[in-house]
Amino acid sequence: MSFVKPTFRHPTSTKNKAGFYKADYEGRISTLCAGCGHDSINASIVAACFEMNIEPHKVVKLSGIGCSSKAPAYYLNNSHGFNTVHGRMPSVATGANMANKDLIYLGVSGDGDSASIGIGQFVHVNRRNLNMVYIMMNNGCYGLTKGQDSATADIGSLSKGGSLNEFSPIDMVSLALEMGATFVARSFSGDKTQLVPLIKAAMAHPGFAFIDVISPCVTFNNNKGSTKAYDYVRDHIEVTSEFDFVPIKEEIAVDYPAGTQKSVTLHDGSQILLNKLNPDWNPTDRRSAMEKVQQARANGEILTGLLYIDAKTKDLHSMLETSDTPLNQLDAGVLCPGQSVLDEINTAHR
Amino acid sequence: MSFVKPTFRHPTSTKNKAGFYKADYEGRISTLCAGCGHDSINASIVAACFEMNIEPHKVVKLSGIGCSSKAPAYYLNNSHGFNTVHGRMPSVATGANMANKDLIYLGVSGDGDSASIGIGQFVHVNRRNLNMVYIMMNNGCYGLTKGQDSATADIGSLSKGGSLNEFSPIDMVSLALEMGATFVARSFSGDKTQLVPLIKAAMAHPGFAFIDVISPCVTFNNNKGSTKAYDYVRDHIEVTSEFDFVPIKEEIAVDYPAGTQKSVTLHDGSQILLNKLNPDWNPTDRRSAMEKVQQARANGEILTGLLYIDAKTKDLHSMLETSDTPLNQLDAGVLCPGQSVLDEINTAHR
Amino acid sequence: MSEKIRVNDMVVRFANVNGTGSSSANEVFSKAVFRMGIPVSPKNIFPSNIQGLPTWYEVRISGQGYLGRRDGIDILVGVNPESMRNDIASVRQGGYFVYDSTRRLHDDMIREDIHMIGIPMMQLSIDNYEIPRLQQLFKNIIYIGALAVLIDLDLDVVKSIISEQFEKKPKLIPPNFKALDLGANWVRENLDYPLDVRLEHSTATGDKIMMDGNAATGLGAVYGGATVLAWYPITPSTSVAKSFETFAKKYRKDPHTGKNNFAIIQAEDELAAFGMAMGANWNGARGFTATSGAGISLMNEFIGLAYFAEVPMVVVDVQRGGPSTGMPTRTQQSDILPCAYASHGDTKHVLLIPANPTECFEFTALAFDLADQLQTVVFLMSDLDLGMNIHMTDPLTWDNNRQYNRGKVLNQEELEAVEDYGRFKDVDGDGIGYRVIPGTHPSKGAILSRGTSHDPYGRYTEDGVVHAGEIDRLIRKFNTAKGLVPRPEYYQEENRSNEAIIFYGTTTYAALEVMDILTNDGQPIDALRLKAFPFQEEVKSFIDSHSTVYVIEQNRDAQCRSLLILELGIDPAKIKSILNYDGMPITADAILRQLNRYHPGTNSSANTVDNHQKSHAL
Amino acid sequence: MSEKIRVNDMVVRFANVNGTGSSSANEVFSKAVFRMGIPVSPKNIFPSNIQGLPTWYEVRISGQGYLGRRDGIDILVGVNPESMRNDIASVRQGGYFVYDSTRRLHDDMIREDIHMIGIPMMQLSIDNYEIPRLQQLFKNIIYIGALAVLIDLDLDVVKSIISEQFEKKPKLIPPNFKALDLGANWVRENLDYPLDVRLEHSTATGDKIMMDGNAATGLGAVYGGATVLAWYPITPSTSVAKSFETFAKKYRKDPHTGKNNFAIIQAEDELAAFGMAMGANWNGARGFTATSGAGISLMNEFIGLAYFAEVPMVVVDVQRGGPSTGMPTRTQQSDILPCAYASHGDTKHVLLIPANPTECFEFTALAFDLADQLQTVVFLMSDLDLGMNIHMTDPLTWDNNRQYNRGKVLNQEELEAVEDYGRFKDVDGDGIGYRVIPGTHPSKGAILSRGTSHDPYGRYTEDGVVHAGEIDRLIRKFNTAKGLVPRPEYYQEENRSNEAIIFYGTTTYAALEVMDILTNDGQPIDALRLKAFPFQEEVKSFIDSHSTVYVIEQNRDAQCRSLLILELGIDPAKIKSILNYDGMPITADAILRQLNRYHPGTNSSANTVDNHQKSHAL
Ligand SMILES: Cc1ncc(C[n+]2csc(CCOP(=O)(O)OP(=O)(O)O)c2C)c(N)n1
Ligand SMILES: Cc1ncc(C[n+]2csc(CCOP(=O)(O)OP(=O)(O)O)c2C)c(N)n1
Ligand code: SF4
Ligand code: SF4
Ligand SMILES: [Mg+2]
Ligand SMILES: [Mg+2]
Repeated sequence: MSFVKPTFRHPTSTKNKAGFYKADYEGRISTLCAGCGHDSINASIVAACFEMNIEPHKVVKLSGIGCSSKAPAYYLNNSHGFNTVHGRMPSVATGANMANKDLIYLGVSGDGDSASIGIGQFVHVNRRNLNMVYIMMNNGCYGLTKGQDSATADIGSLSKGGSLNEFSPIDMVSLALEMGATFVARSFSGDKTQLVPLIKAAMAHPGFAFIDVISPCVTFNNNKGSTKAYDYVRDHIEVTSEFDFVPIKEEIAVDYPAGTQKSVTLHDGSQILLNKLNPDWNPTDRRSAMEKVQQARANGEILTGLLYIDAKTKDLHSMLETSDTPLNQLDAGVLCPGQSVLDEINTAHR
Repeated sequence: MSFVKPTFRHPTSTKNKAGFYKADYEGRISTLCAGCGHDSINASIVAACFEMNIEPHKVVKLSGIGCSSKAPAYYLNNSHGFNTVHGRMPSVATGANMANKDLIYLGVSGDGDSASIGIGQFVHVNRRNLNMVYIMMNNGCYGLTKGQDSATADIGSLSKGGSLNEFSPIDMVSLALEMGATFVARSFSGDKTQLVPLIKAAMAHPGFAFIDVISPCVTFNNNKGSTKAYDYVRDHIEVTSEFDFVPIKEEIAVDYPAGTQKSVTLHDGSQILLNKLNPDWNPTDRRSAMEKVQQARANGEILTGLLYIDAKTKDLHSMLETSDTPLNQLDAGVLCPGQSVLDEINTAHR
Repeated sequence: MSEKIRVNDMVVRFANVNGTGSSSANEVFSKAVFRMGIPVSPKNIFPSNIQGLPTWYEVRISGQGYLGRRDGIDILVGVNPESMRNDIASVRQGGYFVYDSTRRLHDDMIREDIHMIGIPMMQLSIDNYEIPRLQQLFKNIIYIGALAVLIDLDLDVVKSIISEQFEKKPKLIPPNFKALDLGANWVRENLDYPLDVRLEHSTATGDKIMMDGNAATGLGAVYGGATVLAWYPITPSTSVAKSFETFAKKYRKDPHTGKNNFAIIQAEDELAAFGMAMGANWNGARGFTATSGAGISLMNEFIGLAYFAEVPMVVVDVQRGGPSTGMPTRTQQSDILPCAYASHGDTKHVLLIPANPTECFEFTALAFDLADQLQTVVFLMSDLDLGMNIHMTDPLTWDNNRQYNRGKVLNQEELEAVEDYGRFKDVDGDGIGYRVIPGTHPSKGAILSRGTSHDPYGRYTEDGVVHAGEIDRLIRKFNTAKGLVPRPEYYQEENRSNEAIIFYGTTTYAALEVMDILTNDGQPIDALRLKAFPFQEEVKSFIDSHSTVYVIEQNRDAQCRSLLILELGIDPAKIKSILNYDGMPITADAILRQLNRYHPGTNSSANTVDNHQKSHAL
Repeated sequence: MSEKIRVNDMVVRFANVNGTGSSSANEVFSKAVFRMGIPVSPKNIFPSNIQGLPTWYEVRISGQGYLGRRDGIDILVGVNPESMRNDIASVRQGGYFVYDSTRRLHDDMIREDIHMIGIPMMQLSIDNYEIPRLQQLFKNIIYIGALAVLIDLDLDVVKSIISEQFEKKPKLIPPNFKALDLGANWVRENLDYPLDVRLEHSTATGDKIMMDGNAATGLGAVYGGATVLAWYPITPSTSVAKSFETFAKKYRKDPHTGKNNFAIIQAEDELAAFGMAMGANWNGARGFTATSGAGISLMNEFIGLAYFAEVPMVVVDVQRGGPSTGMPTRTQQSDILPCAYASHGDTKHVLLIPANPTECFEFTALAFDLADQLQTVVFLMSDLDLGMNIHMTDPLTWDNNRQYNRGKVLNQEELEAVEDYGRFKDVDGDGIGYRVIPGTHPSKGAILSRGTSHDPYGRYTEDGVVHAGEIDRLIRKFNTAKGLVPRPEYYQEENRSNEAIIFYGTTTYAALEVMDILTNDGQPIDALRLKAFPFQEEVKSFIDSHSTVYVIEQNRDAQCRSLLILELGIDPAKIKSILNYDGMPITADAILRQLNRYHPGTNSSANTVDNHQKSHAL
């Protein structure tokens, strides 16, 4: 992680239809660990926004607290953002969205942020079908507080067939399906070919769009059972009982066709099995999506792709029948009923 | 609701095997509205405990806040109880249970308490498979705060086919199944024949046992679309916009055989369709239980009965490998390592 | 047992069972008194329960215009067998106990020193209505009719109120009239009337209105330009949301599309409610939430975020009896300190403290301006008594030329013109930076708002000196607030006494009565009413110019006194407390009793703060 | 540029990049100094990030035993290019900047007034180790070796520490030794050594130990009999849970079954963590949670429940920089007031405030007794500096005869003997009732605990006078606490000065140094250290017996000063503040500077509280 951000513009770069260079969608230099899956997702967000021809300032970035929730600093420098408190991003997103229906709301969160402290808000933002994109950077652990287990599946252990998590892990995709989300997808941080289009589709979706992105943590997803032999770093950590050494790693990139499986080796040597939905998968049936996910889970696979979409959905604004003009653009002339109404009210209270 | 509790013991009452009369399982006089479904559930709790031959003081009663959460006052007067704060009963139950694995933990909660403010704790207590009975008295509304919608299905509207809830309602039974509960059941407050055995089975279950009990609210479940003609009370409420008149109602009791359906008319005239699981239902397959529930929901039915049980489950104590002696019975002799260990520790820190 | 006739000066208390329709009937009574031009102050004393428990409705009627509670019940209408023994005991000597004689009163209930007036209320109802639930409901109207005759309440006025109430259900009017007459006629035929305490038409109510504080608060939010309400039900704040919804639905529809110029979300809990309302404010709409103590406690983390990320936010706190779930249907002022300093790690917040529904309306509207101007959390500190009871109060007014003060918000052009924009730069020396609403400008002004330490540009920093500079600026901003919040109210042109009383919110009614009593006794006492926190320097001057100051408040720990001491640097020895925390609104008598105890010649010590005084209670 | 030789008196600061293994290497350095018998006080100044950002490790070495931070860096070992410019600037005149000369230093980095010492650390590492990640790791050890020679740090001691550390991985010992020698030999061959600031073996550490406060706290909980820990990760409290787990796993297994005599639950959030720990206490086990400011804010509602339902509860608050998410990896004492009065509706809580790891151990164990005795919430107020840095501290001791004081708990026989049992009856006049643990008795003593108003029997009531009586009793109980919590510490037999300083927790180190400096100047100042809240009357006497008292604390709003004023009724004019809130532990210099500013003859005004002082910072 060099600390000087290169500012030159690549000579071959071109403007998109909205008149912006790709660099206009970038953020500050990342301070995440080298090779962190979250940074791969950040790159996909940048790519998706660029390709979607979105004006950067029409995006609102939101997050909770965690390594993942720092991410909004690392993309879309010209977008306003709110790095809120731990697990409460959905409520802030809801209020922000109510204030201005015309912007795009892009929330990112971690599995700790979403599935533990934030599970209540997650459940309810699904129910309300808030028009936003919700990306959960899922590393199965609490990165920023140094590696405690999170409530999502221990991804690294899935491939080891039979290794039981102590507590029943939460499958956020199943939960979103159960809670009525109208766009549900899963992907892998290093799979830009899949992830970029998914983010674009999510942004285009007029309701709540959830993407669970498996995003390996370089530093803390050290599976006890991983196969690597003698490792000085591991021993060093064991001895000092301090994670004060983080070796520089490469991001894990994958590229595999739809309808196939791909086994991926994580930083600690453990493996996961990705299974990309067939191109002919029909994502408009919630119940079959639920079944498909359950089935894959039973097989120890991580199903990726767009699992479910209800394209004709009514978002929260429609349900609340809010005005066409964003609420934050109404002035006293519209909002204040004035003295004559008060006179009426006074009379009614005598 | 008379305010003087009859204290005489019915002459025909007999002791159970534990040596207690049924009256020993009763509580203070209820202050819930006459006819409230919650009181029917309270009666079933009393019956179940009596029939189970449980010593009353071996039960710990827990609840959150709401009409439903007042219930522990109305049964098991000789049991300690904790009427905690809104939506947080599961955590208090977890700690209490950790302190003493030898007691029976019986929690009751409302749909507001469990599905809104408390959904986070609900999800996580499922995951942890805490050995407790969790009864949710589900009236689809916030009784104690005067009738706001809750996050569970608007039960009354189910029968009216097609009437859409504004927000996707939470089916707590599906959620429990998804979150790994090891005992999941649903029943109706007025169906003692079904409910009493379910409560008994739940108490016998060595893990987390969830029972969603549909429990009609006399006062606030007034469905807008209900069919009753001119009603002075309704008009009165409309005019004064105050729910200050609550007519005395009878509890709604039902009795119907397993494998059949039963349509029940609620206090406001609306109807729900109960569907009791066949006696041959195999409740040991989580995925088929999930499907069955989804299917019934699609048909506008409320499936009742024991949907799922994993009888050989490991509860939280097993996972944490806590000692056989309850933790609250260990004394300094066992708990305190003493000076000699400190000497070691001091040396290691020089 | 007879005494001289008292006109327009009484306390009537109704003892009922809740869920029997009594409170709407009793409210008709209060309104009728008010319509006769007589100042009236009703208190609905209800249980935390829906049906079947004792509930009282106490009405102070005072031709002189005193609106606080008063000790001594003149007439008790007791129709609840459960509480009857205590109810009878609570009547002042020579007062009246009016009861339902359908069932005979037990002999040992009879008190010789009061008038026992039996009226066969239920019997009259049974004889005249068939359906049991209607018998129940009309019994209430029957006793109103009876009472009307007993105390000269104008029956025509009562009828006109009922007619208005049932305007849209005119079928209901005749049976109600009939019930009124049943009660009235029975009294006329069977009893001597009117009683020695009675009513007379008056003009003392002037152009005042009767309204509950929560209705006014909700309306104030409509007028203040709130467009987003996120809330979670909790007594006694729920009706704030209800009021906002009712008024917004009526006055905030887009005339062309019929769509809503507002969004109301019943959140899943108070944390979410705060987050939503704050999110709306962050994004440039006016958002608010309404809650009570438990909700405030839950919001503590978010309050700190809004404070430090400097997001405007309005929180209505309708205080109830604490601690914990406490007495959810009783009143207290016990969230003053918890709100002023809510959240961890050095925070201070602005409080507005209305004393009547008119101020609920005005201060709520003002709160949105202040939150925008100060870019911080503003609490409206109401309470159950103010919020849920109807009060006689000044009519509501609004200057039609008034525009909302959105504070320092830069639009695209303004932002272009700024050379070195920094969100938190204190360019004006008032501690307040310039905001840019998301979406304003394609390439300038965007920041990532956060609860972590940042520099004046809003950029993350771990430089402790920069951080200290930022939190110092927040103190400057807090000082700026002193000049913006409502000034205190004085009740004298210049000092007239050595000692003074300070009060706020709903202790005002009783305090005003105390001032009159003392003036009549030839011992006027100076007084000041606080309307807001932070306190202005003039509050300090006022305290400094008196030898002893008594702070009257309705909590155990003298919370506002604490704030005065800390924020103004006053010697605690100088500020004594007059407290009440039994959940009932304080009375003038209780204040006087405590005042007296502080003075030599009584047997209690005068120079320690007595934390444990309370007025008579329920 | 040469100066006289200074022995065992220096500040060494390491400037590193986090995630490079530096902090464990630097800790070896500190421990080696300590092993030489020289008092040492290291501060790990780390970012809120996992890898790649600047981090510092500052070591105060003081033969005289001063453990606070000191202004002026004598030696800076700077291996982080990003921060290098500032690092060089931070060295005191005549001090040393030791850097990695593998890459040549830019000319404009050179300072003439300090010694610039280049050592080819990375080159040495590359030349000797093949794997890049090992090169990185051993570079740290190389500079330790080099520094050792430069300042006469005993290399054998360093080696013995490394040998112990790698006891279970002996293969790792030789490469570490080699790295040490590489650095050491390079210095020996290329530089003059030792420097003018240097070390000498000493015995000044006596029998002290080096431990971090969180380790001691976790151990204290084991000794205090805690069996249930429910927690949620948050810096800087996480290692309390880790410590409890480590020690419990070691010392708390049932010898026969191998099962755990404890239960640890990582909760889903802080609300659940509190609920679980409280539930355990309610059911008769000793439970606790550990958190930091944001967690305290979230727990506010539950804290009120424990207070009012009178459930014992221990909360460890390891304070960090606020407000909001604030400076999560910096230290402050800014939760004092928020904890003392946490929750809505009139509440007060007990605080224990340790000043060193030994007290962390003792006070944590004590907290469980106090919570049981007082049936209330007890906070252990630690902070990041105390909790996460290792400190030289007295060895831990435990009286093997000590039994846990479970307070007033009735067993079955005792309960039988009580005639009219009431959970909250104040039979002893100390405000504390008798508990019955669930399951104790088949037919007696059961109550439904609740957060709503109740009578002395624990039965629900809406009688306001009864409720007021109960919350009055809680004040009596709070007064009882004054006699049970640790007494303050005095630093003089009798008063020697007109003025005095009061401090608590981690301001103690710097305060002690200030006392010595003033004594040496012939102007001794009296001092008192607070160890707990509520304050005893003797604290008031101490303040009363001085003309001015300075309260030294690490927060913006002078929170402890506020508590002293409010709870002891002290005139604010008498208590001045000495504050530091830049996130770094306060220094003696900073205290002296602020003290001087309060005194005439300097150009700052002496009689206003200056809220905005801060010591030099990072
Ligand atoms: C209320 C609160 N509790 C705890 C924390 C400490 N904390 C910071 S990040 C984090 C977990 C982050 O995990 P996750 O969301 O999975 O993000 P990751 O770092 O793994 O990307 C926690 C517990 C906090 N900031 N606030
Ligand atoms: C923190 C908090 N918020 C709000 C409330 C107010 N409140 C009391 S009960 C209740 C809802 C109860 O609904 P439910 O759990 O469904 O119980 P029911 O009364 O319907 O049986 C609410 C919101 C509270 N007591 N505490
Ligand atoms: S700790 Fe893990 S999640 Fe956090 S930045 Fe490093 S690799 Fe990413
Ligand atoms: S309000 Fe509804 S839920 Fe509450 S007691 Fe009455 S009937 Fe039952
Ligand atoms: Mg994570
Ligand atoms: Mg309910």
